Amino acid sequence: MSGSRMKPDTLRVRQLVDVTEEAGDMVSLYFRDVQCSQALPGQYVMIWVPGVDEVPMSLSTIGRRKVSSVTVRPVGEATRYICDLKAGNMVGVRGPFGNGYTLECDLPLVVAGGVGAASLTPLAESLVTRGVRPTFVLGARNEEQLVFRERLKNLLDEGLVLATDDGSCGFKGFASDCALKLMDERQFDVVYTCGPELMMALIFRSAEDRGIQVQASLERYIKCAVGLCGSCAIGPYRVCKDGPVLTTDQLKVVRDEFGLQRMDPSGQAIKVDH
Amino acid sequence: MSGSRMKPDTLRVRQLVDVTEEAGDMVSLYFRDVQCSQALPGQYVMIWVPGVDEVPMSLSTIGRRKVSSVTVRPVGEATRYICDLKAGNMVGVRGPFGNGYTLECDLPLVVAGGVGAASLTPLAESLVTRGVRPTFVLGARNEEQLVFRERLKNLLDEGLVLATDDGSCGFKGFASDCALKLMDERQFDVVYTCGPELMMALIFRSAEDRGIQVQASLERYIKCAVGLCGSCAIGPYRVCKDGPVLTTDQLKVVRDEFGLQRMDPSGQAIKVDH
Amino acid sequence: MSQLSLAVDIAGLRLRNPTMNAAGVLGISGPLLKRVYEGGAGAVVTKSLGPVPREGHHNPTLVTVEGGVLNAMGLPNPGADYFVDVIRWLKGEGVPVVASFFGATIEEFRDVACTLSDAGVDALELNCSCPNVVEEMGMLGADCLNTEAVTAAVKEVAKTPVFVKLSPNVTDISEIARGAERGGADAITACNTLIGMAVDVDMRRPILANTTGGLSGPALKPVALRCVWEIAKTVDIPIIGCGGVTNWRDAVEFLLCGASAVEIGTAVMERGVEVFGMVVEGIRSYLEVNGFKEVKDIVGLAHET
Amino acid sequence: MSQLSLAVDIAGLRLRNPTMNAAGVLGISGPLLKRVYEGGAGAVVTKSLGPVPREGHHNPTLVTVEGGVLNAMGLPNPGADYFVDVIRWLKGEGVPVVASFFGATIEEFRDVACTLSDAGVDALELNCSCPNVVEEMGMLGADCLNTEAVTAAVKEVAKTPVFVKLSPNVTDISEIARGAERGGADAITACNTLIGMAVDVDMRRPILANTTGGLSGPALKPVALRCVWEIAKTVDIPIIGCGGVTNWRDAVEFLLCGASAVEIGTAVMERGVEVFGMVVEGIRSYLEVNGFKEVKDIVGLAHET
Ligand SMILES: Cc1cc2nc3c(=O)[nH]c(=O)nc-3n(C[C@H](O)[C@H](O)[C@H](O)COP(=O)(O)OP(=O)(O)OC[C@H]3O[C@@H](n4cnc5c(N)ncnc54)[C@H](O)[C@@H]3O)c2cc1C
Ligand SMILES: Cc1cc2nc3c(=O)[nH]c(=O)nc-3n(C[C@H](O)[C@H](O)[C@H](O)COP(=O)(O)OP(=O)(O)OC[C@H]3O[C@@H](n4cnc5c(N)ncnc54)[C@H](O)[C@@H]3O)c2cc1C
Ligand SMILES: Cc1cc2nc3c(=O)[nH]c(=O)nc-3n(C[C@H](O)[C@H](O)[C@H](O)COP(=O)(O)O)c2cc1C
Ligand SMILES: Cc1cc2nc3c(=O)[nH]c(=O)nc-3n(C[C@H](O)[C@H](O)[C@H](O)COP(=O)(O)O)c2cc1C
Ligand code: FES
Ligand code: FES
Repeated sequence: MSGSRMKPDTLRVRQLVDVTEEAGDMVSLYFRDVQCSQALPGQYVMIWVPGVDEVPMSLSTIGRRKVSSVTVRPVGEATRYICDLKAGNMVGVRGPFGNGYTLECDLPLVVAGGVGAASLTPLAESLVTRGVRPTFVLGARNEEQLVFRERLKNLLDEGLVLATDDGSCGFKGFASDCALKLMDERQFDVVYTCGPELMMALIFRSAEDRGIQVQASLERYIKCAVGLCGSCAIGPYRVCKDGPVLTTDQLKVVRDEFGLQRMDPSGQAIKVDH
Repeated sequence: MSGSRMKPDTLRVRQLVDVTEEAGDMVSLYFRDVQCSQALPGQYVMIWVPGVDEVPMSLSTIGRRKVSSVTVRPVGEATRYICDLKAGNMVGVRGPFGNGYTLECDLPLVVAGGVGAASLTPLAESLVTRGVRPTFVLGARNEEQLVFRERLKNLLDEGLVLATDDGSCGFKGFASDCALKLMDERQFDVVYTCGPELMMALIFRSAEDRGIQVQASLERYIKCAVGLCGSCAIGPYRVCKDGPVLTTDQLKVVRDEFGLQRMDPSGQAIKVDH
Repeated sequence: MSQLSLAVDIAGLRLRNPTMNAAGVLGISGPLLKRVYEGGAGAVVTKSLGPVPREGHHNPTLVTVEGGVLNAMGLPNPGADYFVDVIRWLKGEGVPVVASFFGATIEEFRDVACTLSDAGVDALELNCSCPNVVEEMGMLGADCLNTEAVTAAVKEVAKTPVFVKLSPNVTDISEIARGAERGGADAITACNTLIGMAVDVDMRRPILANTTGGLSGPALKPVALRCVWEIAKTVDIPIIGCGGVTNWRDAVEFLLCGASAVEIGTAVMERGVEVFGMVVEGIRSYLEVNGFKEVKDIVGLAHET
Repeated sequence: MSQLSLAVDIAGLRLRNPTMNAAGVLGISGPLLKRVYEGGAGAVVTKSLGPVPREGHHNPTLVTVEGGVLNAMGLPNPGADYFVDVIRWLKGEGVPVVASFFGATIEEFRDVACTLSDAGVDALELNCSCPNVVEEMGMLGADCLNTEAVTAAVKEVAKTPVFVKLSPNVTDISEIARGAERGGADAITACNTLIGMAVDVDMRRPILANTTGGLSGPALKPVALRCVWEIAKTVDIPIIGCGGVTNWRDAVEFLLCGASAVEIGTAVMERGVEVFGMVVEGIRSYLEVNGFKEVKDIVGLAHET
């Protein structure tokens, strides 16, 4: 059934041991899985819901010897279906896939927009374990949408900076604006970011100007997840395998696409609009 | 090319690093092979000579970190062809296959008839390494046919008992007669034997009468060598996989066949005549 | 222990569980077949038997490849007449016997079937799909008209259910299955091996003496599952799945695709004759855990989604 | 370094070495194809392009199985017209491009071939063998008359060599290869994937959204080698081997069986785009060690024994 010798790319079916509601209609699904317990922060899995779809989801908990989770924002058919699942239901899991974030840094800034916090929270936990306390900007439209607020508060205390577009809580404005302000105040050496691509593109350009290294977790259309089909291409990189985390050097290479265009499922370029 | 991770049943091609003539027209072929270096005494390999045949051969040297060998008696097309090979030539090797001899014993008697010494010599070496000095009856038609005589003399000194049918050297008579005599003189607990089946059957019955355990290495027609095709069956056992070494309990089960009948390549029973 | 039953009924043949050895695996010897039964199989299948003894191809007759083995045994067998005694002995030992058989002509198929049927076998498995003797004997199974004709001829003389074993090396296996059904087949066995070959780069030549051979084992499983799936959509007679079954999961996959039983061959290499008992026990716990009462309950279930 | 050359000539198309990516693997993106070339391939092959954009099948579109993967992408592609710019860009970057393409009718095949040929590709690869869209588009490749007709139609408009890629899911692949040759094919690519499927016992249903998919990777290799072997015995045009090539040994096996070059797909999963360079270097040392001067010297050598 399980078996730790199983390769991560082998599909297995896992029962949901817990399903919890998060801020802003998001839902976390917990399941036991040896491969996920060995994942790196920033890696993702493919979640299969039979008859519906199979979609990429970052690991929002990497449960060493415990349960792991994904946290899902309902935006379409598959994600809405997944958000309705209950403990006891089963999902298919492939992965973990992709590269994950690189943990080397001294004074890191983390910038999460919306569900982007899913992959950045395990990152923050790993950094803390290594003795590095990141500054973590958790951005959302409004206070209700601030996901993992308690978990991050407990972990980072003062290091957590909240930002809401409407100012209902913390910094008033986009997470990227908040990040720019912080970058001017302190000498961060790395910015980790995950969230809307337009936000990440802004952060990348600002960090580039300041000579700060960026690690940004990207989204592209994932089909195979194992680096074969090419559907997730951004420039010469495959988001599913070379990514999802691209570094400054790679982002420079894909400057003409990042924040601007992506491929639709047929391989035609379309505009990036969020 | 080589690779110690390779499973033993994978075919690989090996160059002969040395080819030496043995007593009685027999020839030893030496080659380097990780899998064979890890073999147990009594295991065999399948030697492939393209365009000719693939035949089972016991390992006559198990070269821990060194070369291994098989020792071939020319009796038909394939074995004659193999005996004409030179150093530098290549052969295919599958294996080691089969169970090998069990080494547990206190006062062992070893009885080799002809090329049967091939599998019994590494056994004697292993026994000596474990601190047990076997009595080793090396039988042959005449003095010229006594294979591995020097190697065994160096190893066992007084423990080596020679027997020739014509009395040209040592005990005059069949190796089995010599073995019977020794069994009456000393309290052996195990008899290991390999050689003509009629000889082994005789030894089995005598040892059985005396309550001595037997381990006999059998020959049957080997095709697949991995326990699938059934061509090597003797009773409910597959010589290629459950054997080639059968123990007293198993020999009792196949009493009606051992020394009496075997299957030809089509699966029809024929008489055992040597 | 619950009220759970592992017994299956295949075209009237009732077996204690849904596993058998694949034809040609251990089936050339009575005592080995008895061992297969004692190892847990529901019935045993003989080596494919022909009208006369055959020695088969020269060695090498088998080579392992990634995910499976290639074999070109060349249908060695002692002949149907010779095997009558073996069958009678097995029946005397209480072992249900399926006799696999072949011929070069429709007449030969019928004669051999007659011999084996009279010997008292529980079922016949018509092998019109051995890839290793095609040139010699013609590939009867490649064509649905041939399959229908040979099946009908055999059915005329058979006193037991007739399984027709199909080759996956065809453009449309369901069409051939339909031919077998029209000919009166009681069940379909799907499938035989895929034709493949292996070459050695040092010797620079094919490894098998016969050049090509049949691919079996896990590498074959996806194709075999698809064959069972397609045939299940096409015919109404039961199907026996075969190809790469190594553990209970594989077996359950075949059942879910529409097989009523499975045959296991190559897995004997790694897992021994105990594989039958292990697969059966795995099926038992699967049924138990998922609340099914008998094997039949899960046959074809994957089609219902 | 000796006088050794790795260059090959396939129907007049000269490549720096005998490796390409398999169609559909990374071929939907220009920059990824350039990376394949930089990774060491002799030429690159595009995703199979059709007359209009296609999104392909729903996910799951790929699942790993023992010895390989099953995929049912469903031929997603942005359409031939859209890809013209990508091809021009690749050509501008100095990358030799083979355009894989398909259609639902002979007219569509011809039109797409015309578009791509005009875009300046170095060769066309006619895909009449995708197993994942059969019901939708008909299985043109399953029949040698169809293959001949579609090849002839494409040849009428093509200004470059035309490779015809064949399916292994047929009763007699050499017959189809002969059809392609009669139709004027300049080379044969053998082969596409085997149709298979995977089922999950917990969900009790097929895993791929399309139910069945194409089996590729090491599990396919013995069958693909056999296809190349049989085709080499049948036709006089060059063959491009494809199916399970993971390392240089696999590549050399295909060459020995009669392929003039190889395509590599699934191996990219485990070995990355560097696989092309690694295979090429392996072929180089093989030639060197064994005293051959060029790739051509070993093409088909296993037939000569
Ligand atoms: C590496 C990676 C990690 C992700 N992590 C998370 C996460 O932790 N939490 C979360 O809520 N979302 C995450 N996503 C986004 C998530 O995969 C999509 O929201 C989801 O696929 C939408 O599916 P749908 O059917 O509900 O929406 P649809 O209505 O089908 O589409 C909505 C949007 O999702 C995109 N989408 C649909 N299918 C895919 C696919 N197979 N691959 C990529 N994008 C797709 C569409 O392009 C569209 O932009 C991640 C995406 C990637 C690539
Ligand atoms: C486990 C085992 C270990 C062996 N070890 C040795 C050894 O160390 N040295 C040695 O010289 N011989 C050994 N043999 C015997 C050797 O395999 C045969 O002598 C050889 O196969 C004969 O081949 P041939 O073509 O020269 O003779 P053939 O003329 O073909 O036959 C001569 C005899 O060899 C038998 N034989 C032929 N092919 C096979 C086969 N595939 N499997 C079994 N028997 C066969 C025939 O039945 C016949 O009795 C061993 C056999 C077995 C089963
Ligand atoms: C060594 C060997 C011999 C075989 N002989 C036969 C045979 O005589 N008749 C037959 O119908 N199939 C024969 N087969 C095919 C098997 O019955 C079976 O169809 C195939 O091996 C797939 O099942 P598996 O993957 O479980 O081995 C043979 C297979 C092997 C490996
Ligand atoms: C993800 C994927 C997509 C594929 N798409 C195509 C395609 O569009 N056209 C085509 O002719 N073959 C396609 N194939 C088949 C491959 O080109 C190739 O024939 C097959 O995978 C066997 O080679 P391999 O074992 O090296 O992967 C695809 C294969 C894979 C794995
Ligand atoms: S999703 Fe297929 S290559 Fe990335
Ligand atoms: S030789 Fe095939 S089972 Fe022993």
